[in-house]
Amino acid sequence: MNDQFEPVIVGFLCNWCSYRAADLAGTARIKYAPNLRPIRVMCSGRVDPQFVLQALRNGADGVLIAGCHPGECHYVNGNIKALRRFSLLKKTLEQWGIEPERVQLLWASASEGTILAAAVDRMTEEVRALGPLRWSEKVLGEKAAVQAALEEV
Amino acid sequence: MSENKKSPAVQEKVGVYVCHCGSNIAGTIDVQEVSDWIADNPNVVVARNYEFMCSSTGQELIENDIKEKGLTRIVVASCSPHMHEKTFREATERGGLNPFLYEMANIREHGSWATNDKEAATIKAKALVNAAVERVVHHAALEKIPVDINPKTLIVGGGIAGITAALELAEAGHHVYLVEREGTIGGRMAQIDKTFPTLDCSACILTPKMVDVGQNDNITLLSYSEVEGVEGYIGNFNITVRKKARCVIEELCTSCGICEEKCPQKVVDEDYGAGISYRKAIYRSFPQAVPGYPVLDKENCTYFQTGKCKVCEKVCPTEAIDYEQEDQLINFDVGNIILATGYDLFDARRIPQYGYGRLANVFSSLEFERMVNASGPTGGHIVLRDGETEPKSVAIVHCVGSRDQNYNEYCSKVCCMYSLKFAHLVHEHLPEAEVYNFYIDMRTPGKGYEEFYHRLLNEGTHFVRGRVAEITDADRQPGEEGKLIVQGENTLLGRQQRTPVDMVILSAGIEARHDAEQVSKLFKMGCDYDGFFNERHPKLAPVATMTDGVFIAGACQGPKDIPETVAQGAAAASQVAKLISQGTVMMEPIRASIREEECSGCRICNNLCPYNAIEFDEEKEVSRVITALCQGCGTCVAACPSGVIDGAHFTNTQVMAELEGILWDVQSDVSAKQEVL
Amino acid sequence: MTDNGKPKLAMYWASSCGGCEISVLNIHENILTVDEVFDIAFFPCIADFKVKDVESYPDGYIDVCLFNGAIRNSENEEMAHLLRRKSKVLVAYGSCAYEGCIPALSNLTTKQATFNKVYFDNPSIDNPDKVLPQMVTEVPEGDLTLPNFYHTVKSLDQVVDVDYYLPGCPPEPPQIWAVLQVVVGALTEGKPLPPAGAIIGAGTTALCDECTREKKEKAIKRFYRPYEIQPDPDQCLLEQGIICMGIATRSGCGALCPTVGMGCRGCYGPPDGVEDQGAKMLSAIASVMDVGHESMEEDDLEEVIQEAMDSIADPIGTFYRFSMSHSILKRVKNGKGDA
Amino acid sequence: MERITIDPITRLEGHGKIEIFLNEEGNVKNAYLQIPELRGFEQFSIGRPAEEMPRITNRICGVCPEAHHMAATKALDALFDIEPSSVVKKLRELFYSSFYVTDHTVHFYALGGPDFVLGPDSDPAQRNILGVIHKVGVDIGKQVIECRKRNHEVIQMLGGRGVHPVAGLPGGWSKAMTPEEQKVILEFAQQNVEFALFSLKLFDDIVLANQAYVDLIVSDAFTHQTYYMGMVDDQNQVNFYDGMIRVTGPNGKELVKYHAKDYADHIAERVEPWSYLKFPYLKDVGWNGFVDGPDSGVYCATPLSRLNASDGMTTPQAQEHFERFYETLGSKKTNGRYAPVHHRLATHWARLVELLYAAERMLELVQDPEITDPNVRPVVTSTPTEGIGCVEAPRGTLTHHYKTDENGILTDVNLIVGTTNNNAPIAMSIKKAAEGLIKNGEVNQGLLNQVEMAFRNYDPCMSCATHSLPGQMPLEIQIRDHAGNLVDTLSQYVDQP
Repeated sequence: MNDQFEPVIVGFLCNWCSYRAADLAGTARIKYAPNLRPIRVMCSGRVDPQFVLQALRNGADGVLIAGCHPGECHYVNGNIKALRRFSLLKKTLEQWGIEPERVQLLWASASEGTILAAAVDRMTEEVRALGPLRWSEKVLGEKAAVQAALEEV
Repeated sequence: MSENKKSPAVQEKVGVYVCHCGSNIAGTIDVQEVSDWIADNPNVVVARNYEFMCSSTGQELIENDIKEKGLTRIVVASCSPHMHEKTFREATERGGLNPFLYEMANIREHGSWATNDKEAATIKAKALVNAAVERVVHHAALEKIPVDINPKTLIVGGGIAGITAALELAEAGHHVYLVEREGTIGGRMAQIDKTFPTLDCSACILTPKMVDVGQNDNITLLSYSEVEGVEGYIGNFNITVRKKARCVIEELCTSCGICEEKCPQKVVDEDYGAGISYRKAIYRSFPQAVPGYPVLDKENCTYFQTGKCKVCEKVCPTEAIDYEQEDQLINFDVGNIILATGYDLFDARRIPQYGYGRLANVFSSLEFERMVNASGPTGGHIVLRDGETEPKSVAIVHCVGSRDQNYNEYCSKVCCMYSLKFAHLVHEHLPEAEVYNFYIDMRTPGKGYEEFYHRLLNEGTHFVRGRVAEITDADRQPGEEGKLIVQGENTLLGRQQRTPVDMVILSAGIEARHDAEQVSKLFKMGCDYDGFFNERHPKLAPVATMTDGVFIAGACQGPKDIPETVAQGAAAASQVAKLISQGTVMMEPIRASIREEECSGCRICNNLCPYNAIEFDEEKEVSRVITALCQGCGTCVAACPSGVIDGAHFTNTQVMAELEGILWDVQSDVSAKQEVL
Repeated sequence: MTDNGKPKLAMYWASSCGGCEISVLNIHENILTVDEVFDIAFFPCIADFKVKDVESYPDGYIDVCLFNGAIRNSENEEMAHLLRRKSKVLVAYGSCAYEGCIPALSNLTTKQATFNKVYFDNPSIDNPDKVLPQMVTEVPEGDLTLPNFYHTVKSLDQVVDVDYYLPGCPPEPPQIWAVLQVVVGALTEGKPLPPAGAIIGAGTTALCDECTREKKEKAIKRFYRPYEIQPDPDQCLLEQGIICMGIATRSGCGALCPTVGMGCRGCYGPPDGVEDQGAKMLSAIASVMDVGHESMEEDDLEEVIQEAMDSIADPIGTFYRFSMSHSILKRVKNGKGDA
Repeated sequence: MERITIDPITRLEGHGKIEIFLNEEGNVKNAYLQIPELRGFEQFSIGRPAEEMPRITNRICGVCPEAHHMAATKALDALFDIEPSSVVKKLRELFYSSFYVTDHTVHFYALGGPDFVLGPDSDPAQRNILGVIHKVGVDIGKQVIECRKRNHEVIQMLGGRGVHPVAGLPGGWSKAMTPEEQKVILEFAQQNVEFALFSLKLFDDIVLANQAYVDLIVSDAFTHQTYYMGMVDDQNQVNFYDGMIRVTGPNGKELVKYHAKDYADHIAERVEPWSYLKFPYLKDVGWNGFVDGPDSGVYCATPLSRLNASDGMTTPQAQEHFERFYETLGSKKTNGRYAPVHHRLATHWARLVELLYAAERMLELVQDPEITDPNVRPVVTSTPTEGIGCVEAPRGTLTHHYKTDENGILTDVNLIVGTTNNNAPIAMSIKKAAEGLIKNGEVNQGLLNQVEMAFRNYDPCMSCATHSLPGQMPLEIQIRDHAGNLVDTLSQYVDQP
């Protein structure tokens, strides 16, 4: 790869829609940013906010949560719970100082490979523009403390 | 201790197999590099890469390594689990390991096929393989869950779908409870005069089946009844049905029909009669109704409204009339459920510019069906609202409420064909009349359908291509006086066209039942945007639903004609028959479970489950998962604020480990202790 | 120092409020028993040993050290290392040492912002020369030194290994007494101690276990500030729309706050199964908010849900009120906490 | 130059560190009190919902959380512009009085007491609460423990928790008092009054009966002529919960009497690079450094100050002792006011007078007919803007100042904590004590405890850290030669307690 910053984005994809959407994107040979690293969950409703925070803590620059469209959840409304949590998580992430582009929620049905691929491309560029998050070094690490010290008047 | 906190990296013997998939993977990903690299993972004892892992030789690699190298965990990096998870689980099992001690890394669909950047693809592949290894170490051996199947079946809806399913099962010797909301079974098909394209008499082919249902000892027919409660799960449902009071003692009634005959109270028949015919206050929708005994309609009964009359009681030879009769709640157990609740017809009033309900001689398709029916109000004569004038010209408008952004985007599938049927019936009854069919596209897929269309072309029907914009009685030019003018663009001629006619028939589309959503809730399954029930898989599981043991048949799943509906009824029946003959089913062990001793009884999880799989034990004040009801979505696991719900095969530990593994290259080397200054 | 064979007890405070010491005093007459059983080796509250004395002890001389207070500055950390070395059993006593507690709310902001607010920007300040406290100050007579004020507040186990955790802000006296009895039993009668790393003096389940309010299925339309409604005295506060952290908080205090009509704020930290108390609280209450239905249009859906979530005034400052140092992210990216 | 470091390092959190510099002759050149602690509540409270402040700021101090809880709650009253009902006010003041009883008790018996009961020069190993108990008898010690116990019971009953109460709400209180609780508290209140009278008696017998102590109290080493601050009601009588802030001068004349909301017009805070704790002074006078007298804005806010700043007490027995206090210390009464007492050590006595007042006040309130009215939690609908809340904490006037947005989210917070008021006077007292005792490099054992006494009489609560049970600032003085080598170490520590 060239020396431009390549963000690492963890994707929590639901087994029934968005994971299959990613399968379809592959089967259809749609090329999209290799920056997404998918983790399969049975339902977007399974995504525990702890997972998202842990992903950011472990060095991810962004997290994508993807599920079925409202009304199409294979578990009736697990994705609605995912949306509720995401809405509150968004408020909290803002307080954590984490830019909204870094954690996104996407609806992609099993047939929407193109939509998923496009979303990954878009998100990759957005996060690239924000630069690395790399929490443990940049926020908790010595660099961060030194930085904070420098900021002092 | 905490299920979250990472358990000490247990030493497991993991075998990793990276598949080339010919060049599908190896062409983009450096599989050698990946397998060499993962070999350094402390838990990995063997890491191979091979041409085609799904081949028998590939699978044997796994089996032999398990036997010879004593592997305890298996990771295959190849295609999507939706492609070959089953394959490799079985290989793992043949090798002598529990199939769930296996994990798949999807480096084809999600890897090599998704990018041309070889370096990036290889890094991503490493991440996915490493994630799988870190995860599989925490896997637990799981056993599928056996559930016994009660051989009895509940079928909801006594239309042709329900009737077919009921007879299929009953004749196979299985008991069926058939629940029908109306006083009689028969459903939509009983309202139809002739069926396309064969034009054989609907009643003639339907009523024998209805009679069979009525006579079959394996079928408990509960008409004028509705399902009120559904508890339990596949193989073990408990059903509560409300049998509404029809004020007739079924045991005594001989279906002689005298009460109906003598009843002084005439009522417009909105349901079966489509509002253009009358019935009595105590009535049967039609003479061949099954069951034969009538229903007393309290809203319109003189006795119930004024306290006087009681004619029916007086005339009944067997004293079968019982005004005091009350609703009955009937409770029984079944193993499976088939929903065949049918559809509602689009109400043409919703399109004001078509004038239905405002312009007398604009008819709905159902009204016309009843009119041309020999047993209908006009004895089969096609006349205007005045009841006598025969129309000299008839316009039939397709796609009313269908293929229309403002109403339903989907095609109702049957309208073109029944519109053609209507055209034919008009020609048949009124040879002199001009018939115009206004259509958008002529959709006639089906055996003998296209031929039927050609037949009509020869019968002299005028086919006008284009959506009708408006139907009005405002005459503008000579020849339009007193007529209905059908206005719209003729897209073939590319010009606006005004067609004056005497009668207009609106071919209304098919819609989901108005109460489909409540019904889907009751049976814990999903509806799509349009309110039709969701099938498990649009191609491969059209009559199954996401809820094990609940099946769907007919138009409740989407618009269908009779043949398809019958086919689905039979299909659903055979699915159920399969389960019954199996006796037990094995369910995926991906289920949630609550560590009761650690549950605080906060009840957060209680109403999160769409399958009501979580019950609260008032005694112990803890919540509990009914395993067989649980579908394994994990929503409760993510919500539990005490972290005492475990989602088998998707535990926090497993996902957290996967996270750790998937971020191998961006993990910070700063340790927690030195990290925070 | 002479050794009379009695087990050696130490209690020390780092960045704390003194409430932990008061909580020990609040075992009342039992304090006399403690004085009998133990030999005080270091205890700012009870005896006058100095750090110099502690330094002179052989390693592991202290049998049990109750360490309270967060690690806020360099001196706190030095003391943590010293006491770890000198103690057989080091207990993180109270919420500060265990998980950061209120002082760790400072991780919602920055050192710079804090100095700026305290020394420059407030209604009563008189600091024309923009003077700031310095680690070393030269006064005419010589140098004066101050410890380094850290950017991020840490829990005790983030600077040294900890044997046990005793949660609570402060721990409740009955729990303290129970723990002390266990320790005494272990030291005098050789009874077994809890497994290393255990959380002692508290339950394992969530607070609801102890709360006597009636609990039903949760379906919350919106949340209220505690002054916006008069809650029913017997029903679960959360169900009434008052934020109560009880569902995501370890039992042990006896549900004191809910009992007087105030929502729990989670000072006993998360229960066994939970790593990040705030994230779990967030997940739980968002899940049971009874807004939005799968049949709605996607945009409306997001709108109504967001609206409902906005009825929660300060998620991070509420859900992480006591557990910031032990949270997964530990602190905010510079200065966004008050956003 | 020699340097003496008195570093009670065993009080790390908010502890005080004393640096004394000697000149060539070995006399005190200067002394510094350093507070190496800062927690930054003013900053990290921003962004929090205002109504949480009573539950957040009580963590400033675990010894007097009730004071912060109350100041914060009153700030909320102002913020939401809601006047608490009379029952709410009474309930709060009752709660607060009970807290005063336990807090003053602990200080007298555990902190101040040992110096007098056992004497400044007694064996440090004995000079602690246990020593006191041995001297005055175990049953008295039990009484002290009992007093704490019953009042913490009241605090938990009414405030929800024994430490860090939670009941405060804008314009209200989350919990009403039940008739059953009233019975219990009534009994406790009566016991408190008896206990307070007993304590004053004890002070008479042990301290006032001993001329040496009286001399010590009135000695110059422990005297400062500063301004005094205290909260007073409309009769200019002492009140802990509510009233105006009154400041009187070294000559006893009223300098100013202002409403708490105007505090910023009268108080300003200095910053020194060698301490994290700021130094407040009176704007009306101005800052002239660490000196006393009418021209120095340095003021003092302690039990002694409150008595000096007031015209008397509202409860009968407390008023008697108030008068006796001034008469005994030879203060003249001119037009209704006693001239101020400047002897810092008299603060201990003043504290006991306040103890009696608190106990009597508690007894009055618990018998109030409406005290068990269940309506104590009003629904608040007003839009918050800015609010200032003020109470008399045992260690001085405590002020909380909040600003919020329209949703009640804090945008600005300022706190002037009890002890902070006394930061400068404490530093001065230490220096003066040191000067009085260190002569020509000769440092005697007595210095340690007497410097400590100068410090302790303020009952300083830098985060309440120095508020310790046996009440000793574990002091050590290291004497170094010019080269800085340690030539002598004096410590009052012994190997075993």
